[in-house]
Amino acid sequence: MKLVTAIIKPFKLEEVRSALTDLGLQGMTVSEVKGYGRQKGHTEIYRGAEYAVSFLPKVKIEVAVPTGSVDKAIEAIVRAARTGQIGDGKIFVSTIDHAVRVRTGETDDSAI
Amino acid sequence: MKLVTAIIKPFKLEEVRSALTDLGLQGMTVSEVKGYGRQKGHTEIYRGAEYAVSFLPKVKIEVAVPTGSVDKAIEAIVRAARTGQIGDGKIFVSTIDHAVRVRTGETDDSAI
Amino acid sequence: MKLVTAIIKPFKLEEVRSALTDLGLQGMTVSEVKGYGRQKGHTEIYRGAEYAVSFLPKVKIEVAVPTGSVDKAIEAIVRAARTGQIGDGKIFVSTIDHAVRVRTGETDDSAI
Amino acid sequence: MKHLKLSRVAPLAILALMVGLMSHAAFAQTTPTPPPTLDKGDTAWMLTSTVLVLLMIIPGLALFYGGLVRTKNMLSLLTQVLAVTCIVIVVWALYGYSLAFTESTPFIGGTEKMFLAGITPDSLSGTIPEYVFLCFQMTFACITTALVLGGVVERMKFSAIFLFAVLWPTFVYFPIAHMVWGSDGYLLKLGALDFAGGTVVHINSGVAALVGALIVGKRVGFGKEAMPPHSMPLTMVGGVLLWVGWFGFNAGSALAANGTAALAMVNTFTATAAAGLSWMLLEWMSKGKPSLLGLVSGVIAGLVAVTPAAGFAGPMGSIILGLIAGAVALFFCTTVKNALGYDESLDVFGIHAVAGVVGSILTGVLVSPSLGGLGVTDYEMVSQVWKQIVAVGIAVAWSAIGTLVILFVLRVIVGLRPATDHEREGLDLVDHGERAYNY
Amino acid sequence: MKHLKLSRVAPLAILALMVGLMSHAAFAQTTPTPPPTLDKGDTAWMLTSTVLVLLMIIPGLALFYGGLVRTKNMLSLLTQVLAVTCIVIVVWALYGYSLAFTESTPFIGGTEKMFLAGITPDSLSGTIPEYVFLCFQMTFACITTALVLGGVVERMKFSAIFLFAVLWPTFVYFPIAHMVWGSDGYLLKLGALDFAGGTVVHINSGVAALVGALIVGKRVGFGKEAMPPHSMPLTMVGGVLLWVGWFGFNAGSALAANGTAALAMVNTFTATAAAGLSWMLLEWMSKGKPSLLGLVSGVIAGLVAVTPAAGFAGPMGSIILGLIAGAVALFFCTTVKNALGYDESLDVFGIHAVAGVVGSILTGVLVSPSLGGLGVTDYEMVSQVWKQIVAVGIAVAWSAIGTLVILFVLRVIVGLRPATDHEREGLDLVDHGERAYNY
Amino acid sequence: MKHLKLSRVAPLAILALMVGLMSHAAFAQTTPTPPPTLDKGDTAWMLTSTVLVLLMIIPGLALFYGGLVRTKNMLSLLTQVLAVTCIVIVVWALYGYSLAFTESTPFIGGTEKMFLAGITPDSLSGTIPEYVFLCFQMTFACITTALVLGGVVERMKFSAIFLFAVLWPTFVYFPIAHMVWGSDGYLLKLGALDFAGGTVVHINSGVAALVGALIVGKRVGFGKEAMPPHSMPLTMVGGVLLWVGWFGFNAGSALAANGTAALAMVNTFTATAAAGLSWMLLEWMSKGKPSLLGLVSGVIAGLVAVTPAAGFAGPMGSIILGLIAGAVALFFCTTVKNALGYDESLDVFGIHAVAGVVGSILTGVLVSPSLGGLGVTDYEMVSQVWKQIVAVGIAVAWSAIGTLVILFVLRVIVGLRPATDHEREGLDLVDHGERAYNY
Ligand SMILES: Nc1ncnc2c1ncn2[C@@H]1O[C@H](COP(=O)(O)OP(=O)(O)O)[C@@H](O)[C@H]1O
Ligand SMILES: Nc1ncnc2c1ncn2[C@@H]1O[C@H](COP(=O)(O)OP(=O)(O)O)[C@@H](O)[C@H]1O
Ligand SMILES: Nc1ncnc2c1ncn2[C@@H]1O[C@H](COP(=O)(O)OP(=O)(O)O)[C@@H](O)[C@H]1O
Repeated sequence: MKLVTAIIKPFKLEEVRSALTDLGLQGMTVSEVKGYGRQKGHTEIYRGAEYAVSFLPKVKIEVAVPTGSVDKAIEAIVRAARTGQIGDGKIFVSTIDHAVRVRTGETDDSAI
Repeated sequence: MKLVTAIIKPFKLEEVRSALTDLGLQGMTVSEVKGYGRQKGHTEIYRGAEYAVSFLPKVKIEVAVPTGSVDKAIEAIVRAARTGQIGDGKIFVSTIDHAVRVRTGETDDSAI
Repeated sequence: MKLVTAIIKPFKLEEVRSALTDLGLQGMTVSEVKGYGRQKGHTEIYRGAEYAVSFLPKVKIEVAVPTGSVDKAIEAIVRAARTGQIGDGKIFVSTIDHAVRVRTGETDDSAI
Repeated sequence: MKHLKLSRVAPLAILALMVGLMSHAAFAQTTPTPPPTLDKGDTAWMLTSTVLVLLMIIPGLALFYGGLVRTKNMLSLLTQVLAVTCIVIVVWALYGYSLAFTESTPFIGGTEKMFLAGITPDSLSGTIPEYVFLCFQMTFACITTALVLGGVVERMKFSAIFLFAVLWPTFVYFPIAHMVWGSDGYLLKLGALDFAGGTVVHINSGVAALVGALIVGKRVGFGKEAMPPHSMPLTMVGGVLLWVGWFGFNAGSALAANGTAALAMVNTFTATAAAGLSWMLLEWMSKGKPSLLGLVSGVIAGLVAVTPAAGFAGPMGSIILGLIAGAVALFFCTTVKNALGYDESLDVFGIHAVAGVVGSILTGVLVSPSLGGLGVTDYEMVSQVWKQIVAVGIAVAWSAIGTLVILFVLRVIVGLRPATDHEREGLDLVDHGERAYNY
Repeated sequence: MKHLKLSRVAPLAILALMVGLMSHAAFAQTTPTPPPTLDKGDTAWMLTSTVLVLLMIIPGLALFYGGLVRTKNMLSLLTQVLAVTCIVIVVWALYGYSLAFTESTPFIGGTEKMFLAGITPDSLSGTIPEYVFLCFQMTFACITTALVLGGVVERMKFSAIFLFAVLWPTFVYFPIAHMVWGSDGYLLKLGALDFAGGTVVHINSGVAALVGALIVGKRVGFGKEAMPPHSMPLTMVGGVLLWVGWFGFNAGSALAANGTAALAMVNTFTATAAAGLSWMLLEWMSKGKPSLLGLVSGVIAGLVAVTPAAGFAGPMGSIILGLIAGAVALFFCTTVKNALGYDESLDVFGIHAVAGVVGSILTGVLVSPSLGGLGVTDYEMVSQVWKQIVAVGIAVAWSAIGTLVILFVLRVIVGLRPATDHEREGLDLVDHGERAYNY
Repeated sequence: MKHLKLSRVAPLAILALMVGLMSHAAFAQTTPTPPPTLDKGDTAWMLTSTVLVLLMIIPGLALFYGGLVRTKNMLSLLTQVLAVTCIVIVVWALYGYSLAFTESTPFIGGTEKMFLAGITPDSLSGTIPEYVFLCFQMTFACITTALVLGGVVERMKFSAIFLFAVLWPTFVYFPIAHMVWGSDGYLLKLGALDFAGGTVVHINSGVAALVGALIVGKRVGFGKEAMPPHSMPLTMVGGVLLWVGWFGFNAGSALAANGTAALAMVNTFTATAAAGLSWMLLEWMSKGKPSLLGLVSGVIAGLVAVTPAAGFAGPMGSIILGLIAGAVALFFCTTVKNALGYDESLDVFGIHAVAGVVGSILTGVLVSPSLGGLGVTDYEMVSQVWKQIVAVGIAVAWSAIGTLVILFVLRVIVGLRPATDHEREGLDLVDHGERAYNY
């Protein structure tokens, strides 16, 4: 079982969500994050003071998938989230040792 | 050392926190997230426009624990967070290679 | 490839960011979280009602680094984030199996 | 469970009834006296005052209350306040004004001005157009009804609130307003003093809110979960808009732009400021920190307390009144309320009823010329204070019983509370299908 | 693409032109009659009314609109409303007042009062200082221009909006205001009724907003992405401040503190409350939930509809008017708009133009003494309604054509829209380099 | 460290003292002249004006300032503004009005009206009740004191602010108000012009804020951490409510509903709009983007600048005044302030003092009938401008020295700053035990 974590542009969330559900992945968890990377930020001016804002709003999607589904999940995310412009984001895959569904106590692949 | 990540219903946070501290786990990190899963969302209407809101507010708890404490941590979370209704959430366990306490530089089990 | 996750005091974010970029790490993802730990919270009073607020605002930094850079990343974070006072935070290191840059499809070390 | 709730409320109702039965109260208020010509200065001020009282409700009260609830019920609260305002306006125009302000019986007016029949732009009420007078009084009916909501926020179904906004004014507010302000009103003739509506508005709504809180019951999670205000800035803005608008309420109750209005204005400054400081300083001393919510609550307590006294007391008497009102309301909202353990969520009783009673009774004292007050004919302190107490008693009794009956009827017809799950999800989504914020 | 847009708008323009050409309209409004002395009561009320209309715009309209846009465009919207207000004030003082209110031609005034020449503190307009009259009218020009913004929010460059705020009043608002309110205005002499500016302000701005929405085009992502209001509390606050300020707008249009102002006040309560309830209840029945946005939208629709009628109809007629206006505007903003599929983002057309037309036409009916209205000399319902329709037609035509031409000119000079990427990032950062919130 | 701070402030104090010693200033303001009868139109307007000035402070100023601070100090700022208002109200009623407005010495009034002794609802001040006059003036004392807070936000202990709100009015505001407005005031007799309080309110508070900023020192992290406004929408709302309320401030300073009030109103529109546009356009040209904060700041600068001129200049002169004031204040708040590097956090000096000086001096020019002004007896431009400069000098000197002394006293008694850790955590939790937002 793997955890696929994707950091994407916020306005792509809806497309990525539906790409994942099209794959039959029925769950995911999303958070609002701020990203720093090659994509440059902007400058804000308040009266005299100029601030360089280097963090940009991004959305982080975490989806636990059976190991066998990792590749198509990645592919689906890339396809849905890509604009081709800098700042499109990253996907990280890591290993989940164990999963539990709180409601039923089911574990591992049947928990997700 | 393991990282136990639990996604739960927001109003259960306080109960889960005290269940964990009762186990002697003295630290955790919490974030507000939005979850997508079997639990259905709702529809919002603004003048003519109807929006299906599929993400629901959830809370993510991350707690680093010595490997030996994983099972009782899971058990405590499940007991405190369960309502028996759909959307109660998930627990994922993954491996931490290394941990550091910033203040003292202590590492691994003594850092958490 | 490793994921270094640091939970720090919010006002240290800027210093940690520049310490990391000084190392040549060009990307990171940041989220606002609430932390529970040894550092005690505070009490809020609203008319008659007193609430013990046990969670404190923290910032979580996630940075994916090539395995060889983990140690200097940790060191840089510790140096920048340390105030020596309780609540300075934690660093957790875990393993990333795989990374993808959405824009180009590049993978692993060249993706980050 | 129904049984349980009944038993909890019964003592209150009985007490109220007893007070009501034994009382012979009297009110004297600045009702319109009828000189025949329109005064444009008075009219200008009363148009303005009417707008100011509306500002108290929307957005004033809506924000004051709204900031104190949790995010998930913010929109519901705002909807309730605005809907109640709209409903009471229509009801007032259809029959409320007639029931409150035409002559008929000592307890309720007649039907001759239903649908505002017979009133034209030339009709006068004193020196101002009757249309202005009835609009001014309309806003009083609106705010009183809206105030009651504070006792039952975050847990009462919108359908029940909708009907409540029709029934409560009809059976509680209009009769009390008639008794106090109608020219043949039962209480008017007996000589208790209530300059701008301490009894009709504040004691009345405060008691109704308490009854509501007891009948509807506690919020799910009350006492276990933290329920801090979701936005103190909005509460502060709402609270100070109440103050700003209250000059229409109090100085407007002179129904003229004259020295009495001026006196009401200065008292509405001094009593309010003193009460705000009183609450804040006592809190500072007792809890270690002066809170914004305490300061704002004190300000409201001062406004409430000075309402019956505004045109009778002097500015220094008002400072004293404010200091006392702030202290008493603080004591009530913290110590007493915590001891009793009910969930009268936004302290309408603790502030409006409690400070209202303090103000009503002390009006009988502070009107004394020896204390800088204006005096009234044949003034005698003990008897005046007794009249004040009697008037308070009648208002408490009528409001408590009326509200009780209405809520039991509503529980039968539409039910009062949403399902626990719905309450937990929040009324914004459940009742209205919208969220307050989408940042 | 340009071609496409033209073809989309052409039918509307042609229709409007035809209506315009065939019409002979007439307006009668409470313009200042010239008795020679200053009345301080009237002056006090008109000073207050002017302040109230300003309150409608800032912060009223700014918040009402601002709450409805997405977070990333909140600051841009606020800037636009405030900048437009400032620009129109200056333009009004430089030449707008002269063009609107001096005698010259039936369609546009003269230049004799450019730079407010010749006016002194002693100059009177009726019983009030001319300075007050021109300030009161200034706020009308400001709000009308600001209202138009609601059609093009979140996607029009600030530079284009800046210039629009100079050109649109000059070529659209001042002429229409002159025709309706100028003592030699074309429409004034023909007898249509418009108490406080239903045609000049609401129909005019609503039509211009629709034209704007069509010419500027849909927001990126419209129909695909959810675009819920980012802060319903701010929208509610803005909406109710519109109501509060509207008493200056409507009762102030009596230009005196008298019975007519009082009538306008009571109608501005009853029609508004009825329209709010009408929208909310119909929505409750049809969609299952009564929404706050619906309630507030109904309130605005009621305010708009009662604007032309405020000094003519009776309070019960106004309730009927409100019920109808709420229902029609709801139907338009949901069913009709969804069917047509354009992105007239904040429903300025759907509320202001639609309810404005309802109000303008029904004013011809409700003025009837048999319906509780005040009547006008030689009143005859059918002919009066026809005059109302004609006046509406002219306003629609002038506004549509004028706005169309101005937008085409602006598209050539500075362009109307930001780059898609910029629009996606949000106008706050792109146009103004600031963010609304930094929590 | 104490030493260091002293040395930083010494030059300013000395400069101020010198200016003070060499000057012989004169002020003429619309003080109440005593005709014997009450005018209800005037009274209606002055009741309204008083409410409008209160609206400027709460919620106006509170939100304008509050939006600009960081989230963690929002509640603290709101508490400070409201508490200061309450304190000054009480102090004013106890002895402030007497010290400012009874005859005694040229520099400070007497004690005969302490506790408002001898004033009744029948007492008149000109054509209005004295109670109204003293309430109107009370709000001026409140806002001036609250304005000073802008210099020291986010880093001054609440206990120090609490005491400041008693001492500063007593030793700085009341004397200056007496000199300028007291019938035997030193400056009143000498002929400088100040219609609505440019010197007493704006220059005075601006200078005090600068002294405060220098003495209290920079915020922790100033210049290193970004400190953007936490809510520009609240700042915008607060700023425009200042504008809305300022009509009470300026047009109310006519103390009557007459042509002078009308003139003040039109000027308060034109100068303000021009200044807003001036700041915004210059910023657009120089920085590439027109910001909302710039527009709002320009609006405030315009309001400040027109305050002394409102009843003297003509509307076109006011436009010029606004253009200049916006430009000068922009230059000061960006270029000059950045060069000097102090943390006068919310630019009270940069806007209120700077634009106040511009307005005060140019009032001497714009009053000229040849420039559309009203003129004054024996007007001669050079000498009038000199009088204006002298008056400014005295106000600057008195305010700087008085504030300096008070802050040193407070530092000794209670200390001025919280611990660094506390400041970092935010004053909301540390001083008040509450958080502003719990979304
Ligand atoms: N090393 C990293 N660790 C964690 N997150 C990263 C890392 N590098 C980039 N990110 C995230 O990915 C986002 C996009 O990265 P960026 O370098 O701007 O563009 P791109 O992915 O197109 O190269 C960043 O905003 C940040 O949130
Ligand atoms: N595959 C997944 N990956 C990550 N998070 C998930 C996944 N499936 C569910 N979740 C999270 O768990 C929450 C609850 O899941 P849901 O399917 O609604 O109910 P239940 O856990 O009772 O089956 C979701 O809202 C989401 O946040
Ligand atoms: N076991 C843990 N798992 C996850 N996060 C933790 C854990 N312990 C502490 N933290 C995080 O680290 C923060 C700092 O911890 P704390 O115990 O207060 O101070 P210190 O790190 O100085 O010992 C906490 O607020 C919390 O966010």
